[in-house]
Amino acid sequence: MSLEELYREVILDHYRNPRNRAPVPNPDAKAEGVNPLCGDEVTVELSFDDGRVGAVAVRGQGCSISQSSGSMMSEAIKGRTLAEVRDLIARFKALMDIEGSLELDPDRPGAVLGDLEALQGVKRYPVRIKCAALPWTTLEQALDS
Amino acid sequence: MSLEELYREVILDHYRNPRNRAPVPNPDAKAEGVNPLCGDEVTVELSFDDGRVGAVAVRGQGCSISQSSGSMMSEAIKGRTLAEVRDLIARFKALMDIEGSLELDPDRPGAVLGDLEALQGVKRYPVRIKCAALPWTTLEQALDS
Amino acid sequence: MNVDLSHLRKDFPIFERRIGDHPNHFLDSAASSQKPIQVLEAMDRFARTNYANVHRGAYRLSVEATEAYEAARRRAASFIDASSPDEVVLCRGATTALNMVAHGWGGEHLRPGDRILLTLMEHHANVVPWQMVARRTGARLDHVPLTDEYHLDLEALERMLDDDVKVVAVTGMSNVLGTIPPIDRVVEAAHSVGAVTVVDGAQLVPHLGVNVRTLGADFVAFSAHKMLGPTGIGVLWGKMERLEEMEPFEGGGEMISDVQLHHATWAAIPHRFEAGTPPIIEAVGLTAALDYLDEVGMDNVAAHDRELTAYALSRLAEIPDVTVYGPPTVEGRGGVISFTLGDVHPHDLATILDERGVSVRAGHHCAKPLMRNLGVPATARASFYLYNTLEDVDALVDGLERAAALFGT
Amino acid sequence: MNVDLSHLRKDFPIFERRIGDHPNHFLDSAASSQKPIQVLEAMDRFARTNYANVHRGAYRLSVEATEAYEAARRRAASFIDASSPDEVVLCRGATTALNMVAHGWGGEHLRPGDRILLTLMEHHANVVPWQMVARRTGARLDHVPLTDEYHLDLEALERMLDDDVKVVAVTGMSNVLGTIPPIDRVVEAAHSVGAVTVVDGAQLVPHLGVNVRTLGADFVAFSAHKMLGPTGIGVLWGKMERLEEMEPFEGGGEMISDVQLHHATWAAIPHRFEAGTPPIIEAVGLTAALDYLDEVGMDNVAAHDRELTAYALSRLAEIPDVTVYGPPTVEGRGGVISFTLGDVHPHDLATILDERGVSVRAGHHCAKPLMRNLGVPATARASFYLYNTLEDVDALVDGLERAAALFGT
Ligand SMILES: Cc1ncc(COP(=O)(O)O)c(C=O)c1O
Ligand SMILES: Cc1ncc(COP(=O)(O)O)c(C=O)c1O
Repeated sequence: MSLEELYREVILDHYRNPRNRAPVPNPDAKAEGVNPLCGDEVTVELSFDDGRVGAVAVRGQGCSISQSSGSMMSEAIKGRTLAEVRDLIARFKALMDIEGSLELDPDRPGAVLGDLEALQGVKRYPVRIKCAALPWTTLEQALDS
Repeated sequence: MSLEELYREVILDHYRNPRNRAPVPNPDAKAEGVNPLCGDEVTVELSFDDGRVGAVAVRGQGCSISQSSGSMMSEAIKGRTLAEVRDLIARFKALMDIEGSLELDPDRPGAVLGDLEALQGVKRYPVRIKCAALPWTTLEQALDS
Repeated sequence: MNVDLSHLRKDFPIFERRIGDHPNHFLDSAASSQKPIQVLEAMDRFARTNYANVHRGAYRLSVEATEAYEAARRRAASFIDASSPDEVVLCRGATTALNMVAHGWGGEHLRPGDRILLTLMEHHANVVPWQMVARRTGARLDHVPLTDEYHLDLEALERMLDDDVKVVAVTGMSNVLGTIPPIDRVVEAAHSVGAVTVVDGAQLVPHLGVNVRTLGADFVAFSAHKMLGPTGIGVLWGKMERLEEMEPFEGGGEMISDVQLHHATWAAIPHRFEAGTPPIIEAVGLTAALDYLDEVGMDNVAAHDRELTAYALSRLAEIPDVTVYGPPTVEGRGGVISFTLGDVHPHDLATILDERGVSVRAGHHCAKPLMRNLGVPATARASFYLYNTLEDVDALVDGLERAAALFGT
Repeated sequence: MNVDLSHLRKDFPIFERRIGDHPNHFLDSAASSQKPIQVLEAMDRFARTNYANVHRGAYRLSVEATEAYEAARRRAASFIDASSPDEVVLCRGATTALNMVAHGWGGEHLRPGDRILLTLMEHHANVVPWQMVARRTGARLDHVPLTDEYHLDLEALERMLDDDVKVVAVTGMSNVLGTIPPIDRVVEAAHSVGAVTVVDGAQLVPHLGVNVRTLGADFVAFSAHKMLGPTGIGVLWGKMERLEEMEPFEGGGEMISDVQLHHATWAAIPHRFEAGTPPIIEAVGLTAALDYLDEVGMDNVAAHDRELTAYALSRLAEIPDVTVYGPPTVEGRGGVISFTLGDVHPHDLATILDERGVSVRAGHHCAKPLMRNLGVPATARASFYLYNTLEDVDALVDGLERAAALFGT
């Protein structure tokens, strides 16, 4: 595993051209997350449409890992049901080997990680896992609130 | 040097039967001293009579060393001139090897330490030197005030 | 002895040192304990191979140091059975921990007319901060008395409790008398009037351990240096809901979430209470000390203390002029024995005992209100820990006999 | 290099460790320095042979420990040329020292309408305590700006001074910019309106030393861990007349002269400010660290810093996308270099550099007001100390080139 594996092109692309930054008017769910250790910030806004994620906005500032993770997350959850979003969060945590990840049922219908798999290079850099996870924990907060 | 040298009979005698404890009415000089490290306390009161120490009181509570030193001091300074008292203080400090002791002129007329020589056993117990010195530093304070 | 811990002594390098011609009979662990090689080596190794400042470091030395520091928090949490490591604030020691509570919680919540209950046997660390806060807030201090046998007078406590009492701050074990008050009953009584309970665990935790969950108190403070650990580190444990009510005592780096020119917001708990560079190397020592204690088993530590105490109480009773200040039996008392010998001043006693390799403390033991109540300006104090033996007690008794002879008591 | 200190590197065990496949290019001494064997061994030896709690011990272990502790005070006093060891308060570190002044002096003497002047480049440790005290007392905070070249704007300072200014609190050297303000002129200006000057010496003292007598300031704070010493100990120096005006921040044992039930009187200075068991083993480490620095010579330390800084500034200028935040030359700046590389986030930089054994810090460096002023949320920061070499700088530059390639800046 090398730095090239960490800083894959897709990550740098999402870092430099983050998707879905436009604010969501009257969001149904919203949360702000900060990584107190490095100061990275992420804001997540969502609105639901017929039980599925309609509009989504992820904005913030921080390293390529936290920001690309947020951008990829915003794409991955669009159009998903709440159950699918929860499933995605669990899958992402499992990818990152985060303690307390759910046991995933491979047969359970759910979203696939897609691009997000590119983040698995982060696992070798434990201090950066929190960066990758920040948008996801913020999303969880938004859903729980 | 043994403990017998430290706890000489004359010291224990002064500890148990301290001299000159009766308060001096309207003292010309007075000071209270505390050894912050052990809590020993000494109060010194003096009145002068014709340039000489008339009445003197030394009271306090603490270990045999501080209390006997005070008691012996009270006897040694009675009837002395101010200069003689200062000389005695210097001699006592020299006996205790206290830093900054005056160079003593052996020909200079002054008081002799007498009984106080019994305290020289204290020198081997550095932490106790402060005990022996407490009445003397309190006396100095009284004279300076 | 039923609990033989004598094999542990070899872990403590200080006992290789002789005091003059005598073995090192160290009997002052209530002031501070000695350190086993396991603790010293853990710190030394860490400083040689993993040291860096913690937090905000993305490089591996700093990640390792942060991990070691946070491991100490988790280790302390498990040692006292806290619900979460977030309830463990690492700080300089018990004194700072108690100041944090008094100023940070008391300073925020006490109002004129509120009452703070202390006991008559508190260490200055659990007295002076409350005096400072009482002065600042207009709250009043009251002191729960002791029984004739030096136990906490629980009935008096109950009589003194009313709705104005907002804080009950009590020692888990007196560093003068050895008295171990029934904290569970104190907590129950205090909570019945809605008072917050603060336990000074400086002596309790090293000698009996503590289970903060079953104890039920709101805050517990203790120091590493009295429990085989290094100087410079200690713990404030608080219930999360109480910590949330507490303001930071110190401001600085690492305790903030944001700092504007005129205003700052606080970091999450517990970081909010840990301004500046924390005791990093010391945290590694704390972990090693708690590992060591758990390896021995706190039950064994307590049983060993108890045996030495029972033996010492019986041997001291043989010396005619000895007066012991503290409960007469090992019931409700720990391994701290304060005493006087006739009219021999405790300082003189300490010097005479030191000549035989016996280290005891002499003075007011930072408990002046208690000393005044006992009517003595000072006592000598022998205290035990897991490395002490019956021989240490024998040496103490021999030394006292010598002192009695010297002074002709 | 003119000042070759490369022979010192062998005194630091951490450099025996490789970072992955690379030598250990530790460039984060501004956060905390590494420790030489002399410091580690002094502490270890003391803990093994002389350890006991200090003060009130009449037995020899305690006398030895007290002597070692007080020797650290005298050593610190001589290192900074204090008029008396009594002006040296040993405490947990710079953060605690600054809190002691802000709360203990400021909290007592500031009134509504009084002004506190800080600079825009202060570390949170010299910001947040003043914010807390300002809120408590009704005093106002103002911030002296910087010039375009990141020096302190002295003219602005002079304009901002008036009779309402009671405190001027300024860093001796910025931990972000490396800026070293002319403290003598700040002090002179502050004293002309009767303001008390507080110098955050956390970076200044380790790198340039300080002579508190010629400096003329009222208070200076610094930490041992940034100057080869252990964590958990630092110094507050204060002019005796200022210390006399200061209230204790913490209450507890050893800081009192007497404790009654409702009232206590304070011990003499400096003990009044040292509640509880102090950092005893750490004090021994502090003495060894100051001995080490004086042996090397603070002039050599400063000259070495300067050379590495000059070299690093010139090498960084070779990399197209690097922006350095701080004075452009070594005039009035020390060995701390903050920078960014194109749009590569400093955290990513730190990770990439770490892969080559180069440790730099990334973030806001506990100086959020400054970062906001600089218009960057974070920078990477390399900082030097006596064990660093030109090779460390080269490794940094190589790593940055690699980062530029990876990110295609
Ligand atoms: C300029 C400055 N002031 C204060 C501090 C705080 O020092 P400490 O964390 O040792 O209390 C630091 C250290 O980060 C610093 O660089
Ligand atoms: C009962 C008690 N409380 C508090 C303290 C203060 O602990 P420290 O000096 O470690 O802050 C002590 C230690 O002397 C103690 O015995």
